[in-house]
Amino acid sequence: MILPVWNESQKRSALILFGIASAGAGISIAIGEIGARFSKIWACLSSFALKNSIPTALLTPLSMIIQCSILIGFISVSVMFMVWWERKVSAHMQNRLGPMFTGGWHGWAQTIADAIKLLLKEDIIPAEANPWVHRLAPIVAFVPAFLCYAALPFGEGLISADLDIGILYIFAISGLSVLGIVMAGWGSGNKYSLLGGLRAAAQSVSYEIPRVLSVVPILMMVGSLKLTSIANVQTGFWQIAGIPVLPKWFIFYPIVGQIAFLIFLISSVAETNRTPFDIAEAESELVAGFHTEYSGMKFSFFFLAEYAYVFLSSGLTTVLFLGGGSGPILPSWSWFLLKSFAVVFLFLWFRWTFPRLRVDRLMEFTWKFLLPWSFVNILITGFILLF
Amino acid sequence: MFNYFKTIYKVGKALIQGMMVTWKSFWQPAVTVQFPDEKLNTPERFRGALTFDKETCTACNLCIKACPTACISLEPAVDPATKKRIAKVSWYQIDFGKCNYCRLCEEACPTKPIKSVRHTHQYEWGMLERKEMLVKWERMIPSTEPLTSTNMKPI
Amino acid sequence: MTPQEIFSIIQAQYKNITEIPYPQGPHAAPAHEGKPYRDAHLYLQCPSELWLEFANFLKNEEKLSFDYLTFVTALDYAKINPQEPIRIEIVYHLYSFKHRHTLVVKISLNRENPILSSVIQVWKASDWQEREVYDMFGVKFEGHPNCSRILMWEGFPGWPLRKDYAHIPDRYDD
Amino acid sequence: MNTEIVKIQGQDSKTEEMILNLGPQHPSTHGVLRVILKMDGEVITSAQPDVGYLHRGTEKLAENRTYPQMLVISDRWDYLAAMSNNLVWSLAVEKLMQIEVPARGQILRVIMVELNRIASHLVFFGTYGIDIGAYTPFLYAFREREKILDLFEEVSGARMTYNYIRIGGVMADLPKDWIGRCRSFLEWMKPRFVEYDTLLTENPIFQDRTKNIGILPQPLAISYGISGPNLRGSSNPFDLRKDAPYCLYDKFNFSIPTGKNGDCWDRYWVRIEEMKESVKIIEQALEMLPEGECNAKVPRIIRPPIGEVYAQIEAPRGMLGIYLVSDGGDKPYRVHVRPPSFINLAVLQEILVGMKVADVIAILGSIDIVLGEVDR
Repeated sequence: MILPVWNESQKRSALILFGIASAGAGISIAIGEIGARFSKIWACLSSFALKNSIPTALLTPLSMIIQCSILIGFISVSVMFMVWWERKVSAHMQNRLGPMFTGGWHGWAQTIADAIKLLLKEDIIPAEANPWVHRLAPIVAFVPAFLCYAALPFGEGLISADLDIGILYIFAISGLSVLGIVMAGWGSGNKYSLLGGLRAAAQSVSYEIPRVLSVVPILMMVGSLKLTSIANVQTGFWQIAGIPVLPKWFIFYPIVGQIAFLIFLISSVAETNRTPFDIAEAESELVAGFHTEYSGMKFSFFFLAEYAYVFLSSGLTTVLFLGGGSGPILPSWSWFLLKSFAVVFLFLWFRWTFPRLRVDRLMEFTWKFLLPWSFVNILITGFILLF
Repeated sequence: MFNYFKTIYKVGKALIQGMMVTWKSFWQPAVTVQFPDEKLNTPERFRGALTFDKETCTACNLCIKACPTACISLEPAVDPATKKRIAKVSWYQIDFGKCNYCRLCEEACPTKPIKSVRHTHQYEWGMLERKEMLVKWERMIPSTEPLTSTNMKPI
Repeated sequence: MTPQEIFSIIQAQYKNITEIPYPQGPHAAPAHEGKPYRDAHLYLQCPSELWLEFANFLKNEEKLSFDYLTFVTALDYAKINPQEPIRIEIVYHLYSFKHRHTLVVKISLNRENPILSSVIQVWKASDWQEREVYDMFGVKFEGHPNCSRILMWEGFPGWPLRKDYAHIPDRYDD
Repeated sequence: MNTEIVKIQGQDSKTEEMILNLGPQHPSTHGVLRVILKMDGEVITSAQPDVGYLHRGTEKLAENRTYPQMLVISDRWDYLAAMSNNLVWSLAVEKLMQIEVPARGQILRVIMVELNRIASHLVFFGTYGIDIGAYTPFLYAFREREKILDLFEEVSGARMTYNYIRIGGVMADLPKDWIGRCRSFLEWMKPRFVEYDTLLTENPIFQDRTKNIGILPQPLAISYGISGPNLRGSSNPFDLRKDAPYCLYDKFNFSIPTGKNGDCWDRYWVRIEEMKESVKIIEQALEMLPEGECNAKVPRIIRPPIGEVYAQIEAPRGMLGIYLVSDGGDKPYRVHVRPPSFINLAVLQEILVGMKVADVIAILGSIDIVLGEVDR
């Protein structure tokens, strides 16, 4: 691929991009050590408390508060970045520039400006709407996303709640977000959002099953639901005559890995209501689907929820299939971020290339194609595990 | 059974090809012109806002007859001494709220070599009230300093 | 098929459908010295009560098979000149895909309460176009499912395209 | 939720039927069109388009405008293909006055109308992508359309309302190296068609959304008076450029693409193929552009003789016709515009019944209407 001839501004921005990437790598190595002690917060806190006799009862809430604030900080920063990144990626895919003015180089502060704008916007509750359902819907849509981040391993030792039923917990809690969307649909009292809400409910329910079933072969191989143990199984490399050929990621398992990866990817795209499955807020049919009547802060909550789920799904894909956190030089958590943002780029790429499926074709696709194939996948893993 | 897998393969290949198109244009330089900083140059025949040259106009009313939306109005000048109409114009007004920018007035204007009502290359023009759309050129005979239009910058 | 052949087939069937002659020389109006012009198709004048039956005949007749209604429009001859009688004229322009020939049928109605039978059963294209003629000229079409205004809003007073239509000044006239 | 409870005849169980207003402010009705949909769940039971929001009364305006002034009004009918509107008005008046336009003027007109057809079909391609959910084709289509509009800006001075084709010829001859730029545009356009085909035409999701949806059988299309790409989509190769050639179209060889079973995909495919044919026509026209005068001798005040004329051309949306009656004065006595979009839209109320909401948008988009022409 010959390098396309770039004009002056492209060369300058490529240089700046390279600078930021190398600075980021340098800082990450420096912080790496502090990060490693993330899960040992409990231990260093208790040693600190013992020294100057703070009552131990105070410790658990304190460490929880610290971990929650770190997680909230991470989610909001990553969502801010992803919103800006989506606008830039979609712009360049369509031969245009995307935000360029706010905040200097390539409009990096665009999302912050949007967030402030949304905060200042008036919060309208339509007359027909049922006020309480209308107000609660964004909260119910966003909170499960935030809960699931607790069980996501960001790297060795970087997990705030290392549950041994990690996957089950994440799938169960993320299923709750559908409730928020249906409440938003019915709550805003307008026909379009009602249609959008009902469609979203039908879609999420029917895509939950193939998503869970596609993960079953991995559980069969690893033998435990613990996310960290799944990640650890995938460290190391397959050697053929001593040369490390392929990393031991699940995606490279002969047939099983690829099928499971594809089904999981497709159904998590559908789970987060993104094209080609975004029938819930289909611009051309239902104006804006379930969040037509939302404005100001409530709308930004829905926006936040959507991108939080996108990062959650791509984080899960990294942990389950791409060996989250295992990699040669860089510390584990920067590997995790790199892989997750690669999968997020895949989500964005889908969105700006594919048209939208019709409602009943979408249901048919899941019940008649994804589901049977995930059963077949489990069957094949069964055979492989026998021999 | 065989063509079941063939369709899956065809569908997959077509989807991937579609993604290659967006991937290729992801690396191509963008086509947008950042308007306030970079501006496209308007071609020679560009039909921008109208301008009027009050010295050469002979008040022959041809442009009023040619205009489809009748947005031009003028009044011929009267020589104060002899009280007879002279081939000059006393005031000339264009209502830009109705103007279609269709160039029929410029084609109808008989003045040589430069037409007295013609299109300029100016397209950046905003106004706050409807009154500002009525642009009036006055040509008082006794006054000395040249009068330009009320709000129109001389081009 | 040439206009004469079409006319002979029609003449065999319907006696009182006459052919409209080529327009004569300049009337009182200061016409351009050029000869009056008309397209080289067959122009027929049809009485209004015979029109629905004639339309079915035009469509189903094997040799004619006018299956395509190009357009329907109306003209208001209120005061053009002494020769033209005062009337509203409905123009049907027909085309046949099979024989590739065209035909124009004109029907005159009086201006007080023009009524004509609708040909929506024969050509569905006339559905909206007849509603537009009603909207603009006030010609009532019997047998039309909902002969209501299509371009103007329901409460619009008067028939805009009639020559004697006086515009009632509203808030848009500055 | 105030859904009107409408009983469906012959059904004892009380089923609620939702009345949904699609438009007039709706992202995918291509302008101010309102369709009143009666729906049972997601399936449409009856659809009734409501037009007239953009009615400017061109036929009334025509009664007190001279013949050249009407050209300016004709730009505003189908504002995506203003050259075709100018052409049909000039052809009608020239037929009435029996004026013969020199060959160079006619070939210039063919080039401009075909370029305008590509620009209009590009807008269709872009907005149809958005209707089905893909946003990127819209940006690619408008990147190409900008190049065409720059060509028009150089030749006529305006980007949308050209007023370029005049009675008796064209406004002015081509600027210096316009032909070179036009050729480079054609070279740029050819590989773009390959890109469009991979992006949308062969995209399985797009085909799944448009194949066998909104099937328009040929007899129904003929009885509704459908014309243009919609009629050719239902396998009837009727194209005025071939059947009733005007302005030297018989000198070019180009083929007429026709669809097989008249569904949304066929109508879409016919328009994409038509763009490729138009590129061929423009190339041949640029080669055979003769030298010499491009305008006929036309009197300053145009007073056509008494009589009536019906001129029609193949506009991008169908058969655009002008029925002009003149009483010898300098203003037309009666003008009727045969608007292809207005007549094509009427078939909506029949093929929408039984479809889903998502298909309503796909079918409405595939008929490709422009509200400026529907309401005149």
